[in-house]
Amino acid sequence: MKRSLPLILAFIVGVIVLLSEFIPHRPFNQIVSTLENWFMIIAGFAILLGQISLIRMNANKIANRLPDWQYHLAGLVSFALMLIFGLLWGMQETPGLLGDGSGISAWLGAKPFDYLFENAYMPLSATLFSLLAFFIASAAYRAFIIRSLESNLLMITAVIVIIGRTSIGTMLTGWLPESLSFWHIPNLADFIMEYPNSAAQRAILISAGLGIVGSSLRIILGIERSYLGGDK
Amino acid sequence: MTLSAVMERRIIYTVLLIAVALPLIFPIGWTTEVSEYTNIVYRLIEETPEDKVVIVSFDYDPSTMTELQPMAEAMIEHAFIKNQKVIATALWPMGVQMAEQAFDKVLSYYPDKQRGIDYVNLGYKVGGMVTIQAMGRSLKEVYPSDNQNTAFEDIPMLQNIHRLKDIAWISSLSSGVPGIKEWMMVARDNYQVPVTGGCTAISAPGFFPYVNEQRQLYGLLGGLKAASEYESLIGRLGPATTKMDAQSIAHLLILVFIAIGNIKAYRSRKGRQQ
Amino acid sequence: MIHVMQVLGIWLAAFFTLSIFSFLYKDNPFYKFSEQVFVGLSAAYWLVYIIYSIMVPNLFAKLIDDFFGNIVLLIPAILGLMMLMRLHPKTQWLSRYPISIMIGTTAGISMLRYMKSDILEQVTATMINPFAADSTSGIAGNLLLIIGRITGVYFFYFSKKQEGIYKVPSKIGIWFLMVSFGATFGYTVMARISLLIGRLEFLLMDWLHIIK
Amino acid sequence: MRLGMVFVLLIFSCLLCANSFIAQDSPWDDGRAVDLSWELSPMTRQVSIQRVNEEGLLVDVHKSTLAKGSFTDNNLEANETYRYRLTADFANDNLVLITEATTVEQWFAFRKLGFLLLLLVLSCAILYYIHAARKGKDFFIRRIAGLDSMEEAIGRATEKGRPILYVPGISDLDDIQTIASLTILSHLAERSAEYNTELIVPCRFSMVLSAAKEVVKEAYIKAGRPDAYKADNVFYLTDDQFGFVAGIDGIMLREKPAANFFMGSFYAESLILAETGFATGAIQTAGTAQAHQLPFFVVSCDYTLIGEELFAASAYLSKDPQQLGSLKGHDFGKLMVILLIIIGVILQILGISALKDFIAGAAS
Repeated sequence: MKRSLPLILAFIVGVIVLLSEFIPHRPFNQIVSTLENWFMIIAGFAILLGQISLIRMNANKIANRLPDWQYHLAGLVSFALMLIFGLLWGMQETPGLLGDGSGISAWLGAKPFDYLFENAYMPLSATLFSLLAFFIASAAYRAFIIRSLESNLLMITAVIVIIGRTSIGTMLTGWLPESLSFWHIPNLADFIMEYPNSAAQRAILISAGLGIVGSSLRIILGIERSYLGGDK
Repeated sequence: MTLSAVMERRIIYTVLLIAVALPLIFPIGWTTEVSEYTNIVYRLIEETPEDKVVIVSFDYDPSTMTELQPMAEAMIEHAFIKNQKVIATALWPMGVQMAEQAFDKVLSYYPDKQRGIDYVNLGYKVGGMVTIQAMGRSLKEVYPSDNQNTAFEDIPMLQNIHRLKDIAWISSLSSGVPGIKEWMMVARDNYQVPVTGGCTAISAPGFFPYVNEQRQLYGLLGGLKAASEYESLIGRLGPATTKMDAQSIAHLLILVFIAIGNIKAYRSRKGRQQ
Repeated sequence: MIHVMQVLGIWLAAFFTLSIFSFLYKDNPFYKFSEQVFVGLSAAYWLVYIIYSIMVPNLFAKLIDDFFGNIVLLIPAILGLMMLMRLHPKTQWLSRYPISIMIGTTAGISMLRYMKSDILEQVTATMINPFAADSTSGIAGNLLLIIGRITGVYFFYFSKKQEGIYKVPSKIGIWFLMVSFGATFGYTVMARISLLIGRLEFLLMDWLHIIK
Repeated sequence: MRLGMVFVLLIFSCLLCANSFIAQDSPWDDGRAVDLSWELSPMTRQVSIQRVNEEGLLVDVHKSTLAKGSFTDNNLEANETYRYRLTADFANDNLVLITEATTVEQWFAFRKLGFLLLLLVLSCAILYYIHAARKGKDFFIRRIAGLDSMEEAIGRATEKGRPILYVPGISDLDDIQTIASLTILSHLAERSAEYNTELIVPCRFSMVLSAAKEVVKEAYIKAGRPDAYKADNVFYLTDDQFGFVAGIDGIMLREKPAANFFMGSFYAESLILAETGFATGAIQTAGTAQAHQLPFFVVSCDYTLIGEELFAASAYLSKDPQQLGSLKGHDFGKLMVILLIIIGVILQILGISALKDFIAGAAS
């Protein structure tokens, strides 16, 4: 019972969603948005699970003085600060438990939560994201090597598109006559993006789509149940 | 000489960092081929007579500032060069600050331009398309005052401006909805005011079809590259050009890395064969 | 005071920016500190964000406003509480109900969405007359589009050993995949460099005032 | 001269044709839209359409400058009658036309018939093959290179006494890729339990955390090593995309896992993970159906499961007849797609677009 009832539930919900696509009549037409709304609410409760896991893990490391425990303490403190600030004075236009905190905003220039967001969270996030600029360079250096036909194709198209995207491409082949304009590097890059690239991308989409349709079908029918734990 | 993989990576990172930072500090000003889309925008502003009043709408927030702010600055500067008077509006709440920043920047080149006479910031209004529709009937009703709380009728440059029809051109710098499309659908299609503008490189392909025979959009600046083209047209070595320089250098550098990687691989293969 | 706090904020942001960059050299105390602060701050950020933007408007405000009119919202609320029962080993099994409902929903929606937009729409987008293009390069492109898609899909055909004649289309499929990977890689370089430019602008302009 | 004649004729015939304004219930929908269409004299300068609301007032719904056009009025109530008024301005006078329509709520979206049929064909094929596999029919699957590495990776980790890192993507449970990833995780956890190698699973979402814990625990029980299961090795980091990545980077640098697995849905962070992992010298296997991120995995990882290979993986690993059958069903789908494309292209060349329209109508 503990096992089969969840599977039956998944089946019923799945079938209702499928039906609702083809039945425009009430109540079916509202079902999907209702379920999506429920999904958000359930996930909203569930986020606490993660936070508790996070606190427990960090507390554990600190209590047992595991290596680097000081940093985990810093993490826990920043978690607590951000949470308390958010709950007490709210974020942006939303007031918190203590109202809008106009006094503290006047002193800080923003709500404490927003101040931390702006000056700590944002730069951390943006800088981590910007590491990609370095990694894309090191990956290109290492991987774009003439080896086999496949890796050559990878490298050559990458080089053409890299050149074609900036003014360098225009400078290099701008002198080509009109009749050869196809070979002008920016044009060539556009051609690659538009045809062979999109052909392969779509092929990936189509086959992965089939995989997703098949997996979904197996889930609805209760054949695929590993998400509940175990295989069988 | 062989370097460890760790050292190699560190060299790559350092060189890239310097290569991107240098052109930002010491701009080069590489000129690019100007696309037709940019040229159309330029000609529209260039050919508008003096003393006409125009609208630049700031329909974005800081997340797309890198691309759109240089466009705003360049367009305002161009309007100032041609002695046109600029109204700033915003369909996005954060657009008001973006407009203030853009004016501050351009005023540093043209200190004699005055608020109320040469430019005004009317601020943000909620509602998107409906608001534009209402501006078509009466600007004053939508904006009883500017963002400094000066009443509409007390602003000298707005004395003869009543509705959208009195505006020479509208430029929307747009990173989503509401934005350039809404301006086009109402101001251009209903009131026949030329609408132009700019958007991010990612969304540009979706708007290019509107730059057609009917001039639904009067040209379009798509992304940083177009912004740098525009700067070169008005002869300003501005932020978009320096950023584009940094881009070009970084691209070149990556090509150099690929070449070095191949030379290294070729050598080690040869070494193994021997 | 505001001014002092703003300057402090910029220095804080600069400190975190440099700490993350330092990771490129090697792991170090600054990165370790920033990493943990980042994890902590962001976890709390999303918790607060979800409380204010989902839980309050979609659930609590509605229930407080009109309890009986929104009584159906008690269902997700109860399911959400059942999720939390995981915390206790004895009641852990209860969380299977909300999970299975959510996965059932997901499966239904994905099945429809992917069938529609990733299969049918892509198939119809390929049903073109390749010779209708007005230039030679257009016709060549259209032919490539069709061949690439067919061989690309065939590459993923699992129930045949790819030997002899069956290897040919699959090989062509790989070529297309490789061209596409190279193109996507090259196309992304610009966007990634922009991110770095953004950070350097912050450091050089807002923090150090080297550029105006 | 000829052109002039044609023009005069054209104007004449248009003057003859009556101005028309038609409102009709939008077919096969939830009864909340009305299709309006009009055809007026070419002299028309402006057309404006208004709807009569429940208080009897006129509300603007559409404006146009076209003499012939159509518009769909959305967001109405089902099973109600709506009255519309069209005002056309001509050069020197104007015209008012009035019409009405009743919205009808339907029980079947007929235009999606093609969609339904193809979905049914595909589902039946998958079910048929699953059934056949259950009956004991043996299906062949070709080698998937990325998966042969799994044993190698676990072996290497065991040898070095270092852990294995498994990242189940950065999407929540509402992405089928995450679920496919959990299925692969279940096999990997079982193997690592057998080899007694530590397995670290950081999760971005609480729901994924819940499911992953369950999956890993079951796998250890199945391998007969429930004592080796460490609950703290499956943990949550943060809901934030880059915060999560920062955390994983830290783990890779400090725990130095000998093998990294990135399976599931990944976005921009794919390259940050793969390059950091490469720098720590781990043997790396990635798999995603996110077409835009594949290049970065292909370039930086030792093995990559491309697109559908991610979904085929669990069938390949488990040799479970039901999953093999399902995979065979997907292959049937691929043949169907290839065939449809070929027929569609041939028909298009011949100038027939019926098949395309039938499927496209279904997809709209």
